[in-house]
Amino acid sequence: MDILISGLLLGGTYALVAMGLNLQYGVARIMNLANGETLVLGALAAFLAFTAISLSPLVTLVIVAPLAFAANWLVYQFLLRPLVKRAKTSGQLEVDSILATFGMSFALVGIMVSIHGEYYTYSFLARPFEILGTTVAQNRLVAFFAAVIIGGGLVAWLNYTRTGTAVRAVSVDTEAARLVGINVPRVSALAFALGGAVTAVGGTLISTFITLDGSIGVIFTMKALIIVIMGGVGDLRGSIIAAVVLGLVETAVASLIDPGLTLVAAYVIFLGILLFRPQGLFGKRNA
Amino acid sequence: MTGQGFKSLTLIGVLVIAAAFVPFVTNGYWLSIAVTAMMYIALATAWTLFSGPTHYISLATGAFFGIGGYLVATGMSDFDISFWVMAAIAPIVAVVLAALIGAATLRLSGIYFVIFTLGLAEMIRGLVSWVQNNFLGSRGLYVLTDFTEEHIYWMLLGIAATVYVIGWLIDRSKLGFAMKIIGNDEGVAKHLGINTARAKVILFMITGFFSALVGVIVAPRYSYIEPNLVFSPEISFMVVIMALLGGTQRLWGPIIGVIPFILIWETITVSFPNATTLYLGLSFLAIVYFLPNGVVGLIESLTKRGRAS
Amino acid sequence: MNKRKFLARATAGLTTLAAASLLSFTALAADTIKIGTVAPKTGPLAGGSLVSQWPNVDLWVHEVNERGGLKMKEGQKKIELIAYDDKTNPTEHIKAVQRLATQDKVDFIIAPYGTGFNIAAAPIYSKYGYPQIAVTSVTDQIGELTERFPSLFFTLGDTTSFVAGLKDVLVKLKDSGEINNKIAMVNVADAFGIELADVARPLLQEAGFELVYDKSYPLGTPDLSPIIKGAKATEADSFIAWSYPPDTFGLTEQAVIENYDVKVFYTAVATAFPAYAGKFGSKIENVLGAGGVNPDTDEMKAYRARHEEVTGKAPDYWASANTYASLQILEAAIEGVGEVDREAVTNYIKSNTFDTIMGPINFDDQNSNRFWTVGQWQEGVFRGVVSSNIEGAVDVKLKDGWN
Amino acid sequence: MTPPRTLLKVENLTKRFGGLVAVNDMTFDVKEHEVMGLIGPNGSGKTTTMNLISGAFGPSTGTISMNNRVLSGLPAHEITRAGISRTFQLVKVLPGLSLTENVIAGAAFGHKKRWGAEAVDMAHQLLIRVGLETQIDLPVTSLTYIDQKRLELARALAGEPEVLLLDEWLAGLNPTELQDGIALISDLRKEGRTIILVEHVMDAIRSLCDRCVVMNSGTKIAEGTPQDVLSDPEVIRAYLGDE
Repeated sequence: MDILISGLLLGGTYALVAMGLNLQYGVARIMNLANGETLVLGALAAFLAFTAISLSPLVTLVIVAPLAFAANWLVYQFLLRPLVKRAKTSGQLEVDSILATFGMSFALVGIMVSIHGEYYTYSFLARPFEILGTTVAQNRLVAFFAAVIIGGGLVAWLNYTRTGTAVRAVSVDTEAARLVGINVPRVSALAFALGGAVTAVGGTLISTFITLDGSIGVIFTMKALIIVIMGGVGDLRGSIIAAVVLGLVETAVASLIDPGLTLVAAYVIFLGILLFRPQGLFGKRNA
Repeated sequence: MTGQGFKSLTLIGVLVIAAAFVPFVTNGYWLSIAVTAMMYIALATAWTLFSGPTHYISLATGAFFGIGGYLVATGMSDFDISFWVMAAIAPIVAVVLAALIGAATLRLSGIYFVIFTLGLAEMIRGLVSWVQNNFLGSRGLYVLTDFTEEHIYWMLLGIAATVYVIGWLIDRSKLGFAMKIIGNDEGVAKHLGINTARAKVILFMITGFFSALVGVIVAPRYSYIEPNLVFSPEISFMVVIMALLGGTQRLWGPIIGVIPFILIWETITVSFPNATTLYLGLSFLAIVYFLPNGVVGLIESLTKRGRAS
Repeated sequence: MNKRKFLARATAGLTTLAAASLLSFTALAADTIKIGTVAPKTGPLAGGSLVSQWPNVDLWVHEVNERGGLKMKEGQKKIELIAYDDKTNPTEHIKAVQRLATQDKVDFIIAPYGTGFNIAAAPIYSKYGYPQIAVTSVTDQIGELTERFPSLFFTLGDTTSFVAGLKDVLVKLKDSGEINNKIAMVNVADAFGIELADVARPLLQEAGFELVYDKSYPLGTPDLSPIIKGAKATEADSFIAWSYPPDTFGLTEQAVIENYDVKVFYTAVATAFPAYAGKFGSKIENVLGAGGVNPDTDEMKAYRARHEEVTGKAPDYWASANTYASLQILEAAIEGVGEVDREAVTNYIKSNTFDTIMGPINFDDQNSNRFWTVGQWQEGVFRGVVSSNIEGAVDVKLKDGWN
Repeated sequence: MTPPRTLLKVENLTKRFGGLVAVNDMTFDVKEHEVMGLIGPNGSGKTTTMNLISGAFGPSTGTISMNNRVLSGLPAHEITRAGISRTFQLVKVLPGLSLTENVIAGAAFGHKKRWGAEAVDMAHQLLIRVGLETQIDLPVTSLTYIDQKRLELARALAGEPEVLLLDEWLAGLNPTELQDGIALISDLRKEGRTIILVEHVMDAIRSLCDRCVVMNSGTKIAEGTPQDVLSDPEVIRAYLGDE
């Protein structure tokens, strides 16, 4: 039970890390290596607001979301759109977006370190909570529910609204979506901005229970890449399920075998899944 | 075509000889830059052997490099084996690993291959740390040798030159021709009778061998090996970035990608010591937007225009 | 086509600029003394070095220059500081130190931050004869390293004495019957944690302890609750973690949440950080950690006040003081020699005793045996409880809940 | 005169994609020196059959054998080396290579391997043979559609295959080009090559094929000379019914 609950909570954390990247890569076709830095920016905002004016991260979150949305929209329109236009092939876009977002990640690290170079430590809801005989931290529980709401909201939005359907259409086939009259650049920008907002909000929530610093973003980028690929590019449900699987596996291994093997186990699961399903859990072949 | 091939080989030969004299005309700072550049040249050229023709972006460089550095360190510190014995063993381990990865990833394409190699490198890093922790124990992994920067530089130069020559030979062999076809259209390649799997795995093994060898040679420069530093994913990313900047369609692409990269990097480090990372990021962006085809692309379009006028 | 031409020009321009700025030497002013330093401002170790290393370098330079500079034979010289960020990357670090030595031609270099970096850079310091007073470097190879590098000094102790300090605390508590002989020990699976755990195992077992929980966890583990839960399930009265900053915070937070009822709770690096107390407040009363200081001496009080005044933040209760003391040693040695003669300064360090904020420090075989190994949070201050040859250790108290 | 030997044998060949049965229990033989047409309405499984023979994917059940050696289940490159070459329905030349290199690509790894000067000679001969003499030094991407098809044919011939698979090689050509194309294949037939061709152009089928197998919805519905099968009522129904 311990394992199940702690694992689910960790899975929620991972979902927060990965959902944004899934939208950005799956729909806007941008392999965003600055994803982790976006997350840490959200964390930095929470930390500064908390230490300077004792603002609850749950309030900060409401401010961070629209700001991150706007900033990522601008980044897409002014920095990434030219690359999309320029690329003749999807391979070219992949290379260009890797290089460009790698540059952005460096720039963001530089900015964050100059704002606050030390650890982002503060205490928020670091209190125990009993569910079904297991003690969990309230801050993790809050993050988990936020992940459920965001994930559920996004899945519902993608499946039951007009815009959501357009987003899914672009993720399946950009060319076909254009042919049926979808404004692909607009939808891509929307998906990229939304992905950035989700990631930043995730960072705000995660900062309540994980100690971050300006340079740590790359670790989250890698985790997000792993989860997105494991779940299958362009399918949000895949990412969510992959995140939960990772959370459960890591917690189970840490509790039952050896905490030293958690990362190894996570990657073994990832590699194993790719070996049997080269397109990820929910990916479509040749997509 | 063959004439041109020999011309480029001769050119490289001259460059190698010239490069070998670098330690005689400078030392200290410029030599340490040269060592760093040579390390990346060797890694990026080895990377291009496989990733250039196949267009498969591999992030496994860090894993191979780490195996080289780590095995030397653990061999010397935990088992009292000499540097040279470990230098022979490490690349072989890397080759075996490359064969396994190669065989395992044949069904993967595009981004799935990229992230698979990243995940694999991370798994190895975790596994090595765990093994070190639970079975070997450690009083620190030291690689204390009498090598100077000059020695390391020459060894790296030797590796880089060897990789280049091997690449040049492959380019002229049936294997190289097969890789060219695979890069054009893998489906057609199979129907022409090419064992695409074998060709890719062989090249990947060569890449793994030399990347590990670079790790071996660089280990004495680090002196103190921390698994988390030698298996750093950063090195995988840097190699990819430099190779892509140079351009991967020519074997000499990485060479002219690495050198300006290192120089710009250094200029920024020196000019903006307080905000190095920020300015590095901005200069990356500038390069992506203003040099769409890498440095090779720039040079080729310049020479083309030169010829046309 | 015009765009291309522009690009080509721009690139050419950039290259020239690059070459020019690489070649240019900083103007040499005769009345300054150039001191170089390389440490991480970004990367995994940045969080630590921005607490323990950089502020003290800034403070020291500020103070020396405020006094009018270093007193040399030809009069006072102000310090011109040349600092580079190594990005927690050994290759970058080596390049930067080389640059300091051969391009910037600095007169002295402040030792790096981190064990690996001190050892990786030692050949360069040694080659150019720079005295290297290493602080944040804990190793069991001090003998071999100092023999190899005659200008390398250690000030924070070796791995074994580091562990032995904690062992002494535990033995005392066990012998007086305050704790049982069971210990839960965890370590971060990085060179630092692996080495300490490896030294600790035999040492604790020889002292009659039983390691009932002995696990490692990878660097960057996002959820440490299984570890605290696992340790809690044992009957150990003592919990030891050879941890790094992010996990020191993480383990403590989980212990608070689980209300982990142990009598001894020890975490290693960052326990002495002001941010640790800032995060947990009074909950961490009687938590043990690596390092410690004696905050009651006049010198230390004055140092802490100046640190806050100049850098705007409080120093940590461990390496900050050592770092500052190492700079005091460098300062005194340079002034003692009175000129930029690195060999003479190195010899001066070897043969003299220095007054520092940590009391008098001298070197035997290039190693100082005056340092704190274990500290404890007591009423909002992290006090040293075990030291090597330093006075002022206070008695250890048992942990009593997380309130 | 001895009766011609059976070269390729297809027995009970079936291919399922998920629930869809693309090829259902196909059985036919191909004799040496024979040009066999594989015809049928769109979507009847012709190209899938070709893909199964060339090894693009393996059959669900059934076997394909050549000279009594079972080929089904082998990877494509081994089937090519055993002596089966193909062209593609949508022409696939190698754009990064020169014309000569494109043909050498077929010679270097195929059934009869050639490399070096020998391969270059052979490539030039074949390029002349398919009528690309004047285009030899042009970049591949500047070739017209029929010339790309010629190049692909030269590449397929370069390995000296025992069986040549032509997948709608004549599709998309204008009337003049079609005449040229038919003449070219007719030459190959005279040389005594064994060819399986998938074709929609009825004139070509009549003039080129010795025998035809007709498919509909994945199954064989008729087999015989072109005249016979094209007058078979079931075949006519299949073609017209699907329209």
